[in-house]
Amino acid sequence: MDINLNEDQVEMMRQARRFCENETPMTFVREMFEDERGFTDDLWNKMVEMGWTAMLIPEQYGGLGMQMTDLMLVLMEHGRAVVPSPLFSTVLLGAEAIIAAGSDAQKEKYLTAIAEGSMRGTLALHEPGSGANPGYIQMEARKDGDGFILSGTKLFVTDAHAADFIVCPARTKAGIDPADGITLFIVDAKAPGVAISQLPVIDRTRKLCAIEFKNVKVGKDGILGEANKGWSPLCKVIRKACVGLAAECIGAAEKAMEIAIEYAKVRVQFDQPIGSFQAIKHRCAQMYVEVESGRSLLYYAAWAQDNTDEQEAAIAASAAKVLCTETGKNVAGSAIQVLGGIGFSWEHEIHFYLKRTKASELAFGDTLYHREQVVSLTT
Amino acid sequence: MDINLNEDQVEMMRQARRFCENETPMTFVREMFEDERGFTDDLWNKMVEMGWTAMLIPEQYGGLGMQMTDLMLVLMEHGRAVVPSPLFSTVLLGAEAIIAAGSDAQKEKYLTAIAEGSMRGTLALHEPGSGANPGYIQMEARKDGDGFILSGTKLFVTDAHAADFIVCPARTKAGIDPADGITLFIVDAKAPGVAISQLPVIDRTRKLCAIEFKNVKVGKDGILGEANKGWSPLCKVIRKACVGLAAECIGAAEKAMEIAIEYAKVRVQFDQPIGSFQAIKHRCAQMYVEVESGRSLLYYAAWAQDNTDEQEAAIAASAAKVLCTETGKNVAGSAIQVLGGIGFSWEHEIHFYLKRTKASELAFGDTLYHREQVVSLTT
Amino acid sequence: MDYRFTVEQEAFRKEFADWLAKQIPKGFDPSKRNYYDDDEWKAAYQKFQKSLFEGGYAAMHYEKEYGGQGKTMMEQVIVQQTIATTCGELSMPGGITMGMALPTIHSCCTEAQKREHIPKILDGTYIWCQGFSEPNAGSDVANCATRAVRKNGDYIIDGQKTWTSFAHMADWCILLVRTDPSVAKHKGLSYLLVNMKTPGIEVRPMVQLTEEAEFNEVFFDNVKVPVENRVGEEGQGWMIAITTLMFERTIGDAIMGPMYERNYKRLVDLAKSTLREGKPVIENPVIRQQLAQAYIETMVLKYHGLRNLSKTLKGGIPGPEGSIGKLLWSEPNQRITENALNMQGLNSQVMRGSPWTIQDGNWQYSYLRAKGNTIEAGSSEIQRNIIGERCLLLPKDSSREARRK
Amino acid sequence: MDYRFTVEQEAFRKEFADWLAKQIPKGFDPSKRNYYDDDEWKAAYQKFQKSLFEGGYAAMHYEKEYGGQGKTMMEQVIVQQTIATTCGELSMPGGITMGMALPTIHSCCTEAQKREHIPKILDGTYIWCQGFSEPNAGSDVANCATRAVRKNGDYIIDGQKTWTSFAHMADWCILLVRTDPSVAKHKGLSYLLVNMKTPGIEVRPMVQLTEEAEFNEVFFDNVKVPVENRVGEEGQGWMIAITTLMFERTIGDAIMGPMYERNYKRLVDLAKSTLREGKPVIENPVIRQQLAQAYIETMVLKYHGLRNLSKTLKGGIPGPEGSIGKLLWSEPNQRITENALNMQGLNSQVMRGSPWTIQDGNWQYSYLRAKGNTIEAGSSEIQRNIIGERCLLLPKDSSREARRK
Repeated sequence: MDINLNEDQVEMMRQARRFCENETPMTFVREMFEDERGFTDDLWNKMVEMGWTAMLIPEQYGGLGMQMTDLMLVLMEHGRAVVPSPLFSTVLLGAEAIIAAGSDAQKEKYLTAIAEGSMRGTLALHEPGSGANPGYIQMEARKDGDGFILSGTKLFVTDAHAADFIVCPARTKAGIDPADGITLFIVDAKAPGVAISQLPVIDRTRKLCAIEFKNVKVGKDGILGEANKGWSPLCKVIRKACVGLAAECIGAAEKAMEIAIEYAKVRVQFDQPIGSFQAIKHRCAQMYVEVESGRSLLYYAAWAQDNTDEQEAAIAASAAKVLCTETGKNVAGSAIQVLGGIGFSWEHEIHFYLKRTKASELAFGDTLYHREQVVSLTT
Repeated sequence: MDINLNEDQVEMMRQARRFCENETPMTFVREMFEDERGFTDDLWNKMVEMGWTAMLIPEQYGGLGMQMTDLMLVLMEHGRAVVPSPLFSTVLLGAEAIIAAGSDAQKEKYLTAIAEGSMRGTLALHEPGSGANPGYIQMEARKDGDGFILSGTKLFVTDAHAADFIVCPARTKAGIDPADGITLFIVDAKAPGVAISQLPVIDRTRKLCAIEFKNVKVGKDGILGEANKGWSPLCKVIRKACVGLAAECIGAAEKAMEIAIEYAKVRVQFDQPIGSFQAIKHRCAQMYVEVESGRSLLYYAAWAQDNTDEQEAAIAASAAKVLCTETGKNVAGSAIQVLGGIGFSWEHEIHFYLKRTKASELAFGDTLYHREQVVSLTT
Repeated sequence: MDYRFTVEQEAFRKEFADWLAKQIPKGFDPSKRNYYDDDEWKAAYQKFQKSLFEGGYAAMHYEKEYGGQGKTMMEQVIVQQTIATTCGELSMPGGITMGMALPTIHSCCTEAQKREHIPKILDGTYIWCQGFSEPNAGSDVANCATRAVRKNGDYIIDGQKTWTSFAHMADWCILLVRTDPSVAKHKGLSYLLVNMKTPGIEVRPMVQLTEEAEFNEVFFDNVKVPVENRVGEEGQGWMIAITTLMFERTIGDAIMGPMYERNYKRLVDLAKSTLREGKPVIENPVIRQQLAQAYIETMVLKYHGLRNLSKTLKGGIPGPEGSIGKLLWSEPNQRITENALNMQGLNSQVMRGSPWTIQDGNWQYSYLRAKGNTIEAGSSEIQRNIIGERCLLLPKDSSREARRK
Repeated sequence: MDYRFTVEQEAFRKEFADWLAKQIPKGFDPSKRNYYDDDEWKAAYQKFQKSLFEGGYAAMHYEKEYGGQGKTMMEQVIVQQTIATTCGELSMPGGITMGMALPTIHSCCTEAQKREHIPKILDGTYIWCQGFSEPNAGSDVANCATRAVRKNGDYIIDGQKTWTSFAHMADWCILLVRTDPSVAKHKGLSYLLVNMKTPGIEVRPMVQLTEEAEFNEVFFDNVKVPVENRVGEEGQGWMIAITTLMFERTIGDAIMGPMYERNYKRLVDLAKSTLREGKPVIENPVIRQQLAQAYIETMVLKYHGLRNLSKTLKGGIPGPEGSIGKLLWSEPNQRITENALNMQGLNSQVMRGSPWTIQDGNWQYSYLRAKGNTIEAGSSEIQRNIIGERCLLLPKDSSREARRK
């Protein structure tokens, strides 16, 4: 047992932090919040240079073959800086779906391109009426010769506007059991019938899209994995996505906490730094407890994705999703309270932390859903 | 609109407080906690003299014809002093069931006796497997000539050991819908086949009993109200019982708060009274907020029992039950934290407040049940 | 004890509601926000307030000589409750004017000041703002650093206020200033009535995290205010600021209950119309528990408000326990808006302006806005200090104790 | 990063578990409490500890010369985890002995003191208690008033300790005393090893709200303790009390995870076997959310414990952030026991000894006992002060700051 970061990992974090400081300062985040596209080619290219798109991709497809714990460290830093970019969607949604279910040919085509930064992908999971249950998939795919025709609506698709391909689960067999009848498809984002529009969401550091599929043809080579058995690889993708969001949230929480603490040390009211008052001091202490609790669970959950059985990986991912996204949201909210008026202003950066973590709480299964997962898998 | 207490009510509270100070000091409460019977005839007689058994009984049956708001004031004082006695069970369970469903003859027989203090009664509601849902009644009553034969087990019957009669709802028609098939019976506590035993409960300032009914015959005169339609009057009884417990809990919370505040003013640590530290000060302030919130809702709920329609009375009773019993439990628990070590000792009285309020939270429907009631009735 | 309003009061409520229905501008939709342009909003407020005044419904509880109606606080509460639950947006620009400026002027000003200002408040001519908070005087209001130096018949004011609601719409300002820096902090303050058109005043809108500008910074550079615009004596500013608003707060608290009742109805509609796994979320037992708790907290707010109002009507003076009211609406609002977002699942991210927006994005806005509730108008921490020290008489902490000496 | 124990460690765990299974007294039921008589309990502890010692499993991480096994902290953690989850009751009377006295003696005592005391601790001969808290020194431990006056070769001790766990079973005591009342509070303290049989010591059991006597008051009346029983120098008592226990706490935290995992299993059994409205409560979605949260908090405890342990094994020194560990078990325990009672509905009131008792009344006892968790061993408030001031470097409040001068 050794839960300490090794030297390479410490260096990787250090580089990621430096990158974020230089490339995505808060001025840039603000710009991208307002920007339609939400990132720049320059930023993307630099991220590719950092090797981040290649981290989880197997070496045989041009990747670095690293583990989720490594990517977790990078994503924590991205959370600290509220980095806007389609990295999360590309590496944890698009690429992971291909890794989880793709044929050799598909892997060769997509993973190599993702690793070298020439392609971006995402996952069109959620549907209207799902609430926040990722297993509620009712969109139909009709058989059409060798391929299928997709029609329906997907919502809250991360960075679809910036994606080259979209992995889209749909029903190839009627029913409500996700384990039976869902097939994954790879859809070209530019394919006829695909209409992508951005949603006006609270957190615009990460763009979410609605996609209308109108009789979209997918050929045989667009079928990803086994027909009707898409749920199992999809779960794997969702699990890692949850861990990725958890990592971002712990990074965000840590930074929000630091912001609050620094302010509490210098802000004077009643002739004392407000951090000397227990109402503030204990609030900050509680933030620290939550951040460190979340970090302990996050590290395990990330490790579990590559090193335990599916059930344990699923429990850990759901638990970390619940705890770390709540931590992110709570700590950001608590930091606003410590900052007082200035924390409620647009001018201060703290609200980006609240908005991003709140969005993460909802994505890929909300707290209600993941608690239910934890209890189903442990009883 | 006038929510102020009138002079009579203020005087009634004052008398009740004086009574409790003189007759049920903490030394007496401790004795009764250990005592099998849990009260004395002397105490009971003095309570009767105060008129408390007669308050809610209509004047035509020798009562005072007062309202729930009046009894509420007395019960708040009883909560403050954790008074041990079968008053609650007699006036809010035994008597109210007769008031809600009794014939003139039954009222004449039972209410007159209760008002003058010569009879005590209770309600045998809960059954094994109910959890805390008072509507889960499965005990059967078999038709037997004009009357019925009762067999089965009732649990958590308040003060059954001290009761002369027991109102017992049972099924005269199979099913799970409480609104259809429940009949109320008046059972003589000494009737053959009735076996009453006390349960070793956490809060022994209020005794709870198990009752085994073995082929207990109830004659025609023991049928209370309409056959199969016992749920509606039973609900009325439960509602007032809930308000009664809520009143006790607010009284208890108020006293627990006062104990904590007094201690916080005199206990010195780090050369300061601990009440000067915000961790303690804000905890006490929160107690005050909760007590006053509870009081505001309690007053309305008590008033609503006699002055609004059934639905509003039910909403208010459930809401007050949830809020005030939680307040009691939270404030008592919070007071223990303020008191520190001494609050964790048997020697200090604060634990009686925790135990009594915790028991009240569970009785006659727990928080889960009553929240569900509130939402069913308001949506 | 009786929770019923009298027959006369109920009749008045109905009469007023009927009258009010006719005043609401065509196209006004009470279920959503109607005004996004401040000039339009101000004009709508002025028109609405003028009609209230002319209809005989302005300041029901004030003396007729100042333009009131000489009725009791009950009528005023009925009017305000009715407005708040049917067209609150129309009266909102007058929030500070009616809740802060008016009662202060009414109870602390000279006869001449009253006659000058009250009528123009009641008929909607002027909107007021309140200059209390400063960059270094947030929770610690007594730390006010805006200076007023007396020169001939004027005070010359220099300094900065912040978090000033409606300053960008306001014609006048109630302003807390330091007239004597040589005495203990809370003793050197005075209270002025300042015309916002006076040269040297600059108002800069501040955008808050909701992406809207509800507050402002107000800069004072060599601003001349006549000495006769002072309220009370020099050095009494702190007392006036702290104490005069207690009575009016009772009314504010009493209208919160009905507003939250209306919100609860919206929440129930939401729960019925929003799907989770294809089923209305109102069928979800966990959500049901949250709904119930929202209703219970709404009842607390309502009946606590009535209890306080009732006490005040009987001549009781609402004391520092009024701080409870602030906590009873601000903290539940954060929980309720959070629950409303929970119910919507992923859709809870969608703000106004999409086919996927729910209830016009009201809950999204409210969720963000509610984060300010525990900060503005005295943070929750300050409220708990007040309750602890003034209601429960717990000792001040030693640093703050030392400062008072 | 690797959460797996090595093959050797897993083999050792199995070897020890097999050995342990043979040591457990006949009739011992790990699912409930077995000892209600203190003498019996102490005897069972002594026998058990002796067998551990003789089996070569006592203080795995200590040097062989003192009776340890010269292994790493991992073996010690494995032993303690295994005991805690299979027969924790047997080792409990040695909790203070092993968790407080032993590491203090091991790291701060002279060679002679170590050789005298450690073997008799490890072989179960003696039980130790810890005299820190006093009636006026609860959260403020440095306020210790028990006096030790030097006279010839002895300290003469007068005073009172309180909340002393296991004092009624103890043979020895680690005692904090004031040797110099003339200097700043935390500078005048010393640390002594006191034989509980010394004349003048009186132990009075204190009943707690669980109706049991786990703690004691200990009175010292003219008690003579030889000067050579002092640990460290005069005046070093505070430092020894504060700092020496950090390492051992790491082990304590690391065994909490498995203990809570076992509790979670019990909670699940409870949820499956307890009915609500005739159905197992595990089917109730609200209860399911509570169960999930209990599991999540258990995971936090487990992986936080391992992370700290791992840091310590790499030579990191656990600092004040160890305070987190205390909060991570004490506060969830209150929630988990409350949830366990919720699941039982009305039956949750029934304590041990009725046909209607559930799981032998364990949860009822634990619910009440847990109220002390946030008070004992440094209250939650003190932990948050420590975290705020020593981990986050927030300023001390001015009154406590002043005192240090």
